[in-house]
Amino acid sequence: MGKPQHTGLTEAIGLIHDGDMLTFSGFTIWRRPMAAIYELIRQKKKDLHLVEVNGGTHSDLLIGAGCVKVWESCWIGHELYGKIGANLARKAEAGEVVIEDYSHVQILARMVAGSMGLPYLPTYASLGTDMLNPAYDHLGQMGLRDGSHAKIPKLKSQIVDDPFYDSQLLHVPACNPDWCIAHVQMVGEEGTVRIEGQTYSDAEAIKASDKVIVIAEQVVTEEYIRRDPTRNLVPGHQVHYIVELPWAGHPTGCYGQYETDGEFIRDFFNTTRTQEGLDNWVDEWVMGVDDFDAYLQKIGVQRLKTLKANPAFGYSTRVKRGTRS
Amino acid sequence: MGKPQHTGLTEAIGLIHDGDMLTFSGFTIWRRPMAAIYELIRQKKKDLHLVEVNGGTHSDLLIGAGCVKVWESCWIGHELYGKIGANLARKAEAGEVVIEDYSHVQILARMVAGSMGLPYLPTYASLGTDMLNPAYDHLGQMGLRDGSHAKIPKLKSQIVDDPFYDSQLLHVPACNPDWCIAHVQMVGEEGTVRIEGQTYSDAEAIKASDKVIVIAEQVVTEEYIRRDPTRNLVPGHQVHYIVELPWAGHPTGCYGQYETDGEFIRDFFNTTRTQEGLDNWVDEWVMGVDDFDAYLQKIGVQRLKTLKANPAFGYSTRVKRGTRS
Amino acid sequence: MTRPNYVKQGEFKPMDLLTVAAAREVKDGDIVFAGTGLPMLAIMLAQHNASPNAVCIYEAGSVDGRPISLPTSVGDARCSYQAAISSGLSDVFNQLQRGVVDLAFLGGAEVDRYGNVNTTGMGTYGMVPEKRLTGSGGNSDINGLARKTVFIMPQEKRRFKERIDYITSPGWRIPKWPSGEMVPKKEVYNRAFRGGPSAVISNMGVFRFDENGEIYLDTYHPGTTPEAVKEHCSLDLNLSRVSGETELPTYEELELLYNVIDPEGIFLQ
Amino acid sequence: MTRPNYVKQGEFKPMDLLTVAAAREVKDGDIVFAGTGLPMLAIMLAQHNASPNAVCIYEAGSVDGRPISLPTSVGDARCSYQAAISSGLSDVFNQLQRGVVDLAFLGGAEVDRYGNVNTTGMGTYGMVPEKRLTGSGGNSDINGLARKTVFIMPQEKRRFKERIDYITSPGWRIPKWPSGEMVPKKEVYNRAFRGGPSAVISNMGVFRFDENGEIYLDTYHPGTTPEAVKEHCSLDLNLSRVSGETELPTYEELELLYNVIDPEGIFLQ
Repeated sequence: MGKPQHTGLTEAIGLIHDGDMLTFSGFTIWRRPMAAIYELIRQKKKDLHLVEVNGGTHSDLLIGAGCVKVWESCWIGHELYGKIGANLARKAEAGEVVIEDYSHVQILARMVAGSMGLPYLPTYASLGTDMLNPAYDHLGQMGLRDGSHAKIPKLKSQIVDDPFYDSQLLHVPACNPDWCIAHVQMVGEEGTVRIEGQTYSDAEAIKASDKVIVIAEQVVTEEYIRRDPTRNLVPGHQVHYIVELPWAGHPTGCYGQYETDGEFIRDFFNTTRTQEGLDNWVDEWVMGVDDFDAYLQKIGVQRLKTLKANPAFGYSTRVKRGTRS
Repeated sequence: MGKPQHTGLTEAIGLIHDGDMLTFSGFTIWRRPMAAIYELIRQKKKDLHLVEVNGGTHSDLLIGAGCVKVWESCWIGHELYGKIGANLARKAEAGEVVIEDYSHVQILARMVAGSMGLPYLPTYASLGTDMLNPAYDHLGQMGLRDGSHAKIPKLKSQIVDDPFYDSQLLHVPACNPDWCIAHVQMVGEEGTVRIEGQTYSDAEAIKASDKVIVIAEQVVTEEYIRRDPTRNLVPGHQVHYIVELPWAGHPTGCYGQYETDGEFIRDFFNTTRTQEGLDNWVDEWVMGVDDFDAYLQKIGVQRLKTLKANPAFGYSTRVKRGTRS
Repeated sequence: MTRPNYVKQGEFKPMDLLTVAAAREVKDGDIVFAGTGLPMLAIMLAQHNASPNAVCIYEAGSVDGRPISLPTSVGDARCSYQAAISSGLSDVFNQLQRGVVDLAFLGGAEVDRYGNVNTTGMGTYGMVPEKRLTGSGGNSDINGLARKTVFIMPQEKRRFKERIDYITSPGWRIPKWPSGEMVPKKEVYNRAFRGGPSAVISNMGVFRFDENGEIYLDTYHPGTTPEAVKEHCSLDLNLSRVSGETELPTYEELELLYNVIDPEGIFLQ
Repeated sequence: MTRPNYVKQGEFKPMDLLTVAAAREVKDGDIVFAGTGLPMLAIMLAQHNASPNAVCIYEAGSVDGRPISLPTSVGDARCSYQAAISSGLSDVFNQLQRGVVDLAFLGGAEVDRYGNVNTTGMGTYGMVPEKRLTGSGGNSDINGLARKTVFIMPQEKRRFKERIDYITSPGWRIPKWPSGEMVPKKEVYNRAFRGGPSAVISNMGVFRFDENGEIYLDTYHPGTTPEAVKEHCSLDLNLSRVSGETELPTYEELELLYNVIDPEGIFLQ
């Protein structure tokens, strides 16, 4: 294997094909690769198959913009700033996007299995729920579980007996996406990845995926990032493309770098509940700007200053969050 | 659950019963809870059942001293300082200790499954080897796999079919030892554990075990250890007893604290290849000293000074290791 | 010990009572797994009050954080402040499955007689759902594997139902797949069975579950009646075990909630 | 490019040639999983010489360390120096099983015609073994799941056998359990099959495996003959593919080994 390649966002996203299976870094509205989402929309990708440990603003937007055919996950929403993923709901209710439901632990176990090179993982999580109802095996109903799709397992899940300690539990199939697009705080020149704060399910998403695009706030020397190797998460041989792009998680938050832009997300949620609203939003914030730099310019320096994290805490102390502050 | 209890080594080891299943921190000749091994011998424990990801000087000594009935693991030796575990070999060849062989990944997977609350884990590791030969299922041959022993699974392992991606692989049973005895660099007053350098399989060993004794070079305030929670490995609610005992890993090494005492281990290896030699060694270094403080006094300050790690590197720069240095 | 200094009717909002009632479910030393929102306020109130040794786990990967600024969600940078551990989902979910969690605080859109909860979809579900909600998140996992679970939900007729539209989170009687036969939870969870829903707290009362795993009203909040609570359920609510009125919040508790835990007014407006 | 400056007969020890031959198996950019001892010297020599972009993984949990002081074992504190990652066994073994490892360097006590290796016990094995060795360690896992494996072993008649006493580490034909029938490795490893033993390097020669997975002598070290090598095997060694003498070490390689990699004389005495 070679070293990862340093490239630009447009070029990296240009490598992704219609129909590819994608996963992402982050958790709900934290450390999502938003600049990559904008670029996927700008490049008019189609029929993407998302498998993610949980959804958020990034996937709701990508789905709303018509780039996605299948979404396998457990949750979508904007936390405090929007209680459901309204774009996914609208597209699913219109039959334009298919949802395959797993629980949080189940979909995580799928990614863990993928990252470990296993075909499945056992779990006791969410037994006795409708996630296991055969009537809701939607990929099966679409005829996609016939073994002819390399990335789609032949069963959604399976109840099995444990002969070692006499129990019964669930197997969920591994997932190995074509691509993981990860937004991180820091990457070394040779690809060593460091993530600060909570690491969510990023190690698993990166290691499960066949190709990995790391978008970093900062590219640093390897000598620097290796001074404390216990703080690093992924070695360079599990990374394929490196893009340096500060603020590329906006409007989601990035520990130690910037706060979630709650006001921006709330506005997105409120104005994109209809397809027309979503189309207008995309026209303004994605197609209406040339690239991510132009987007940041449109956001404006003042807003970025407010969001910037205080190093003592890892979050911003300047942002107004509640009704009384 | 309550907070972990601060106690002395004698009291902590006094809680362990004959026949209990034990596992340990560390890797071969690194960060082994040696003071606890000496105390187990001093307290004349019998019929212990060891399940460990790998063995080393600590388990070879404990086995030689007659405390162990079953050893489930993958490897034993003293690295550069003694090429086999001569005490285990002698005891096994005499039919006094039973070995149950797994490969490194298999025995690790057993501990991982235990730490995850699962009854087993799949793996592709070491398929097609004599570790899976039914003739070498020694616990089965002893009649211990009849389901009446809570800690002993009904099968040593099982080959299974994968229906998701059409493959075939192995299931190995979880392991949940009664006790993990872990030697670490630092623990907070409320039990938050930090391990520096390589963490080996310590997180898994600790989390798989029902009760955990943490022996630390240093007990520090929780406020201090929590300034950087990304560097901590185990929370206090997974720890039950805390013993502060500097140098308690000697003669094994402890990253950032002290070097492996290779000369001491080589001497142990050379002088304990016979039972008489082992008995004499135990008389001198275990029974012949009142406690670990007396042992350290016998080792002497000069030797400890030489072994002490240089903070720039995490290891000692004063120790003579080779034939030319 | 001095007598609790209870607030009077009209001096608190429904949300305050709900949060305080939830906090009182925490025993000192409990390992608590909490979701975003009111569950966060409840565990933090318990820690600031009667249960200082309770430990809080958030599913994004923090353990026992001691935030000085209220997180808006479990992925928030604030969760790591003075935490014992800041890691990821695998670490905390493995602890859950290993059996360390005593109590979970969760929310839901619908609940049935056996404490099954729906957060996935309303109406007909399937390839083309009638009305899609957020999905399970960790609700079903945490509820399934903790010793006790407390659900916090608004009291509405359409939410307390005999039969919910989708079983997202497992109650005391659940489908055993692949057949789907409804059986006691213990039969499905076997070796990993540790308990189940312990209470549902709404803005009108506190519900618990009997030896058959069936819901009943335990206490009704001051200002309402058991009959009024029953009218806000479409399930046939058992009122035979009502033990009295829900204990009011104290001035100290409201002080903690409004001035210490959520001074910015993020969840408490 | 200048012609390599080879040392002359008598100017090197058997161990030097063995280490140099092993190092030459590394392609630049290979992800290499190495055990303690000679394997460490071989991968470090490759990195200092023709394969500066090779990455070394040690099973105790370090990735791509750049030690300035030679580790005595893979658990050594020195392994973490300027490493990309210092973690634990789970992390690196998961990478192995995921398929990132191109090449493994391992040792062994016995090897058979198909590259099966024994590190567990000599003589009769069972409840009471005749002669117990160290056990598998990660040898069997790493060998089973890497694309290519190079074994480094002393050349002795009792070590190169038709049938070894215990199959610790899987070669090209291995038992398919539970029946134990000997079949090609691919049938057992199926989806995780990536290759197998690629070479055995002893102090007398370099052995490789043919399309049937059977061992043959590729090169013999200067100073010996194919026939002499065959006499040091108790298996019927195939000499029909001998390609010539093993390439000698260069002065530069010995300089690196003795003055840069192991100046203390830990493994090279």
